[in-house]
Amino acid sequence: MGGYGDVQMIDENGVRVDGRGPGDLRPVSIETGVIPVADGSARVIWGTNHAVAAVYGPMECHPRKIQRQDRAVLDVRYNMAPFSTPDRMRPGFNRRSREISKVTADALESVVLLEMYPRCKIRVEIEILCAEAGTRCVGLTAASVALAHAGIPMTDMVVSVASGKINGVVVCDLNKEEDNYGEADLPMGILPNSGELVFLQLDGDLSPAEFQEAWDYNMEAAMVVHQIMVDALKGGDA
Amino acid sequence: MGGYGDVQMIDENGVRVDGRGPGDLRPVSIETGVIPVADGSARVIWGTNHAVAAVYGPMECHPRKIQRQDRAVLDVRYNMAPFSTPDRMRPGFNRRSREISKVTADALESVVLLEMYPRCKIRVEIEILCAEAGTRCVGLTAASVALAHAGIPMTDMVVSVASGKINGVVVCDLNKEEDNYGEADLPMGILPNSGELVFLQLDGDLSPAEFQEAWDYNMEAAMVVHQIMVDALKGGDA
Amino acid sequence: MGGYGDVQMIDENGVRVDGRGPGDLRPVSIETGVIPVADGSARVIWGTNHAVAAVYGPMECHPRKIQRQDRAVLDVRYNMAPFSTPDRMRPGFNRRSREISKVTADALESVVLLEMYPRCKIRVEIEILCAEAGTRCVGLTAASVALAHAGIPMTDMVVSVASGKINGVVVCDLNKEEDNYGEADLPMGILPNSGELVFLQLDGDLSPAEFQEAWDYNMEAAMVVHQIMVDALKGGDA
Amino acid sequence: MAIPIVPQLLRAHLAELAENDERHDGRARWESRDTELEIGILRNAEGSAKVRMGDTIVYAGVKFQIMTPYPDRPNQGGLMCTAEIRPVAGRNWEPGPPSPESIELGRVVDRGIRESGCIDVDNLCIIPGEKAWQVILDLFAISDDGNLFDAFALAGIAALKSAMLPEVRFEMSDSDRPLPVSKIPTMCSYHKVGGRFVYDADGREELGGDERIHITLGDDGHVHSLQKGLKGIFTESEFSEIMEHAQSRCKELREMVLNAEEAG
Amino acid sequence: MAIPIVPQLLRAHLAELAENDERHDGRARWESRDTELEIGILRNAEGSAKVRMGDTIVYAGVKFQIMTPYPDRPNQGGLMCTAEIRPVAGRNWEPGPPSPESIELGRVVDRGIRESGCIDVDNLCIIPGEKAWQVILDLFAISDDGNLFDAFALAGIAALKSAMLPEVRFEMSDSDRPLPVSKIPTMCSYHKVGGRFVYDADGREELGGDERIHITLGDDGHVHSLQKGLKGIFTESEFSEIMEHAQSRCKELREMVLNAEEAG
Amino acid sequence: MAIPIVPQLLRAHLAELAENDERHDGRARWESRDTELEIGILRNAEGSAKVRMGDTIVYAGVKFQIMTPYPDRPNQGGLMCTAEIRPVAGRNWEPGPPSPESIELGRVVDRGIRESGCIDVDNLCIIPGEKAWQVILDLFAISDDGNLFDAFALAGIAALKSAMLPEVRFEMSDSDRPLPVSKIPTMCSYHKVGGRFVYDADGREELGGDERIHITLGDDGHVHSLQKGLKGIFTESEFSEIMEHAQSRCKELREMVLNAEEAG
Repeated sequence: MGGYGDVQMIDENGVRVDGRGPGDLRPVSIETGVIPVADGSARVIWGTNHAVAAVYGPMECHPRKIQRQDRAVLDVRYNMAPFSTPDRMRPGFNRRSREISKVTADALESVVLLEMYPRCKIRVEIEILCAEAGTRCVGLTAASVALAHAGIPMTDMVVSVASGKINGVVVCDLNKEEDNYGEADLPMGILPNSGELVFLQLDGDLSPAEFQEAWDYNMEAAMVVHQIMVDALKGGDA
Repeated sequence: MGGYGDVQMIDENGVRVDGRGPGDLRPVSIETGVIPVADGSARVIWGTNHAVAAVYGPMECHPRKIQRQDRAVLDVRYNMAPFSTPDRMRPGFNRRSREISKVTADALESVVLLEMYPRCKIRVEIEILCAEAGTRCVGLTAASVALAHAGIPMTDMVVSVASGKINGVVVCDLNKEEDNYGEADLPMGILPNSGELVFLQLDGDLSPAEFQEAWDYNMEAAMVVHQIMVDALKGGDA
Repeated sequence: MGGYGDVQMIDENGVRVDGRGPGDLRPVSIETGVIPVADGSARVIWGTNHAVAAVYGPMECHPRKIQRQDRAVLDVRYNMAPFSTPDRMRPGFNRRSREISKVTADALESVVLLEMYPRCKIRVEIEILCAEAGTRCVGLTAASVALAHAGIPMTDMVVSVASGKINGVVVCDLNKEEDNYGEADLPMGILPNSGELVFLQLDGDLSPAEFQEAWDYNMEAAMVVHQIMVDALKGGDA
Repeated sequence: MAIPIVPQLLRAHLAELAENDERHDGRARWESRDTELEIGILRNAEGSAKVRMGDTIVYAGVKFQIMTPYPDRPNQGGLMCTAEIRPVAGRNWEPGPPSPESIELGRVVDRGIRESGCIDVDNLCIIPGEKAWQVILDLFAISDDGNLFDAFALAGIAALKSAMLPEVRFEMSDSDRPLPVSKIPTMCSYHKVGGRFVYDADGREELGGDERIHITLGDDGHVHSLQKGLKGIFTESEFSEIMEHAQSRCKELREMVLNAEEAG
Repeated sequence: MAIPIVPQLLRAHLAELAENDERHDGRARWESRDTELEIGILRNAEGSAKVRMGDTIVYAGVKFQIMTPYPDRPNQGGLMCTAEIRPVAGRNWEPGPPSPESIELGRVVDRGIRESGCIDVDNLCIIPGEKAWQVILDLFAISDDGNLFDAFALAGIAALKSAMLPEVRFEMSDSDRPLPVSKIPTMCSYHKVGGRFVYDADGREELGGDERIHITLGDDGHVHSLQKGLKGIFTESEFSEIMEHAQSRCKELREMVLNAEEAG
Repeated sequence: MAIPIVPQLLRAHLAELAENDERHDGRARWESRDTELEIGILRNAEGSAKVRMGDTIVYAGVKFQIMTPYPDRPNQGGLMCTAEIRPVAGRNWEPGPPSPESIELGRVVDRGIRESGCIDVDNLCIIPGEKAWQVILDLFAISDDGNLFDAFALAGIAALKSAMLPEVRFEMSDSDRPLPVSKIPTMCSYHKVGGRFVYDADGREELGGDERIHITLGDDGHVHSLQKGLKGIFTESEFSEIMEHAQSRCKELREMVLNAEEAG
């Protein structure tokens, strides 16, 4: 977190720079089938974030040495397009992308029934085309929808959202400015049917009480986003 | 093309900076057997360009995964030595070298009878020791001779030459200065026995009529260079 | 060698900056078993040099393609920790580390009975935690002790030490300042039981007579260090 | 891209179709797939375009950086063009360093734009010898069903045409101004399938075909860039035939760029 | 790290132990291994620490460089944290570029230290806009028997706490001064083994376990960093239980840092 | 270089020859192959040389760049030496990052030249503290039939000796001047083949041999660089014997450099 305490981002009435109240989510819309050559795909527009995800597989797993006898390998990549950020991003994997790819894979492996496809590989590709805070959550959500769209069996979908703290106030679903200048960021990956978690990070400074408040905002928001995911999957392809 | 229109490179009588007329080729000389440890090799001196090419194989193809059941794999590399240019070149493959290696391989694969050597590899190595415009043509020509010298069967040899445009005049076989400041560059890879093409690029600006003129220069020059190649192969090793 | 001839590093009585005489070794102490998860390990404190070495194996050799039918493969790495030098060292292998890894491997392969473990791999890892001249010698010595500690059979241990020349005087076991500003550095890897060599380098300027003198210093110092190695192996683990 | 081991059946099938002057998806030899162009769809890019040609979908984004002019060209800015085909775009695209195919792709598109002179680099100077704009055009495929070359070239010039120099963000002015783009070079690509060249090959035709030829033409029909790719031999008359088609199709593509509208 | 093919037997064994509330080395569920902390042991580092937790041994070293402050923060120095797990540290660690595991390790430890604000970067400015100190914390494992996260975090903050700004070596003063470290963030890591979370898992428990959770707490019990790693699902009540343990254990670790003594 | 699996027969054959004091190509133990040196053959290099020793052929090229002197040595230029053995040079050399063999090769040749002090780096200063010449010596093998070390060292010093500082091209003067090279260090390499050291081993002897020793001697017979490479054990008396040969052979090589003539 940037932690510039002196940028005012919420007024005395609890109105945030983009007009939302503390507990409000940004607008979220989801489409499936946006990548025709993929086995499953989804686009998530979340505020001005724009992410697409493609799923390929189950398919033969090579190189052989990464094959697993008892289950499929889940190969997940998160990437930001060079034009996705105000300052151009140099193409190529960096440490941040690698870490996000790993935690995203860890979250998805917790729900995908990999044992059903021994010796196979399932590829999940997440591309951020426009980034405006919370891209790891947007990407993980898009990947969940794409997996469902590809017909890959899962125990539940993962919904991911990040709440945090700005000017000492706990708020839901940080936007770019709040993420840059706020005091804490708590992204979570939630199973909407059980309320259990498969993904959790935190950066910043939260007292135990603030932590609980942010946690609860994430839980509520997850239910809202989950409904949008379900509707998109019912609605047929783009 | 650099496209500095104001550098005068040809006078009113059609005499170029190095004394040639518009349709004249630079002096070309070719030797075979210049790399004793190779299965075939050639040196081409073309103006002050200096290129050597070595051929190794047909040999066992490893790693296995690049092996082809029905034909040999042709592995072609074009490289410039660090001291080959006025400003030193940093060693290592760059995007330009990779692209030239690829188009050279594409050209040679069109003539080498790869089906005669299933599961094998043939390596073609082109090294530019001194560069003075047209090195991709010089390298491709040298590689053709080296393949013939190694006894690799081909449907025809490839002769490569680049004509272009300077100060609005179409000329044959651009030299360094003409390449830097000229307005177009048209390298072609020609099969001398049929007049067919296996390699073609163009950079710059040519009207349809100028394009035809440059094309014709290349065809004529190819016949001249072809004779020098044939003589070198008949003449015995260096 | 830096070769700043004007830094005075030895006085008229032959006393060096750290108080040693020309033929004196720095204090050396050795411990075994310092890396509990390794099959064999050693720590060498030599002056203020601090090196640890670990041995893993004999173990299965993969990737397969580096396996040898008739003997074990010895995989040796020398590395300096980023905080080992006054100016921080960037992590990652560099050309110097690669060369030292290679000459260290060459020296150890000369004594380890690799034929006893066909198709296996033995890994030797040398880490310099604090560097003060002669780290390649300290590392090679530590590796010898770690191999013995792991019970890997050898024809002899290797003892390594570097003598050199400062202000025109040949001295034993260069320290950091002497290494930086001295005129020559002669590291050797000696088999203490036969006086034979498995490792030899030299940088700088030594007349034939000076060369002999430095050689003799190394031979004498090797006998002293060898005794410390033997005592450490007898003494039980840290 | 990993090489499929046995496209032999596909080759045979395509050759049979070619004999009857047919293509596997019913198109005529010189017919393109449905082609859509949208501009202005990526908020963080200073210029952007999305092209859909059948099931091939690509994006182009323009970003700007401040550069120091080269000592020998103190009054010029720069243009850089990169093409990425990430594994999202298809089953056979793999992660890792750029493949020879994607390097060739980027370089061929780059040359077509650069050699046409459509970007006047003298116009990008801010302070001679000190500061100039560098234009960065990033081409990004998300769905590859063949002919990425033409899709990239079309998206690329459309994104440039719609780009705004971000003078506000860089605190140089209180309004942004359009990037001056003086010409609209467009590219047509031809693939030899079943022994004859066709226009706008799709993924199956690329897989079962031979060499390809890429032609970039300028506003006046001048040739700015040519590239022959892949193994294969062609004759002068084959080349004349595709050049003739390119002369008319490139004009249509130019109109499409000129008429492109901002996304809602 | 290469993935062992069959830890199934180990998993089963650990699950059986867990049913009886036991661990394979006799520890209680929330019990740590013997933990030793030494500081000041590496002569060429400006601050250093060695931590031993059972058979896990790590070093931390602090170095300083001069940096140019970022234009938007002219009065601030910087902090950089790297973690290396070289092949010396265990049979399964391999040479090569950093693995995803080691990247995650470095980033999690880095965030805990950074987000606590323990290093006052404003204090590192030398000449505003021109020169500032960059603090580099390098974490280096030589023996990995599990829970490198906690070992690195403990060694890291202890090394920073003991570090001296090398003002003599950089010819800025005639004596060095301590790096100001205002807080002592500490980390506790929990691993799900046999279906329940345990504290300070060792190598075998990591191999036969599921997900892990890393918690970094500050002096006042505030949360500065969280990370869930590996495949696995956990409930809110599981999380509450480990958070409660972390609140008390982090205090003990903080005391250990405050009481650390220089090596002979 | 890929390692040939079975050079055992070759080793046995070479050992048999060694017992009769013979070599496989008929040479005596201390005899070199035919050695040719040409200088000035590469137009774009500021100094160049080609060496042929039997079927081993290498080039050396000298280029110059402007560098900023290091702060602690404001009056000095620099010397950089690289060695490349590209796959053109033999069946077993593969593309990719430099192998440990080629790194060792470059570093050993570099040290011999550098440590002899033959390039007076103080002489390369242009403006103290601001500009100095950096000499770059690139060694490039096109045919490897053994003993690249000696071929590179010979070509390297000859290329340096023939190099001209390009003061015209860098607009610093209206004529170029020779690079001052005050000494001629030369290298002799010995390979243990069939149990005894021989001079100038060829490719087959390298393949079927053991350790090698490289000796660089200066004008006055002083030792400037030594390197033992590969697995193998040697005695003090073996070393004395090759050092004695090197003392005489290095003088001959020095004469060859001094008498080298420009290529037609």
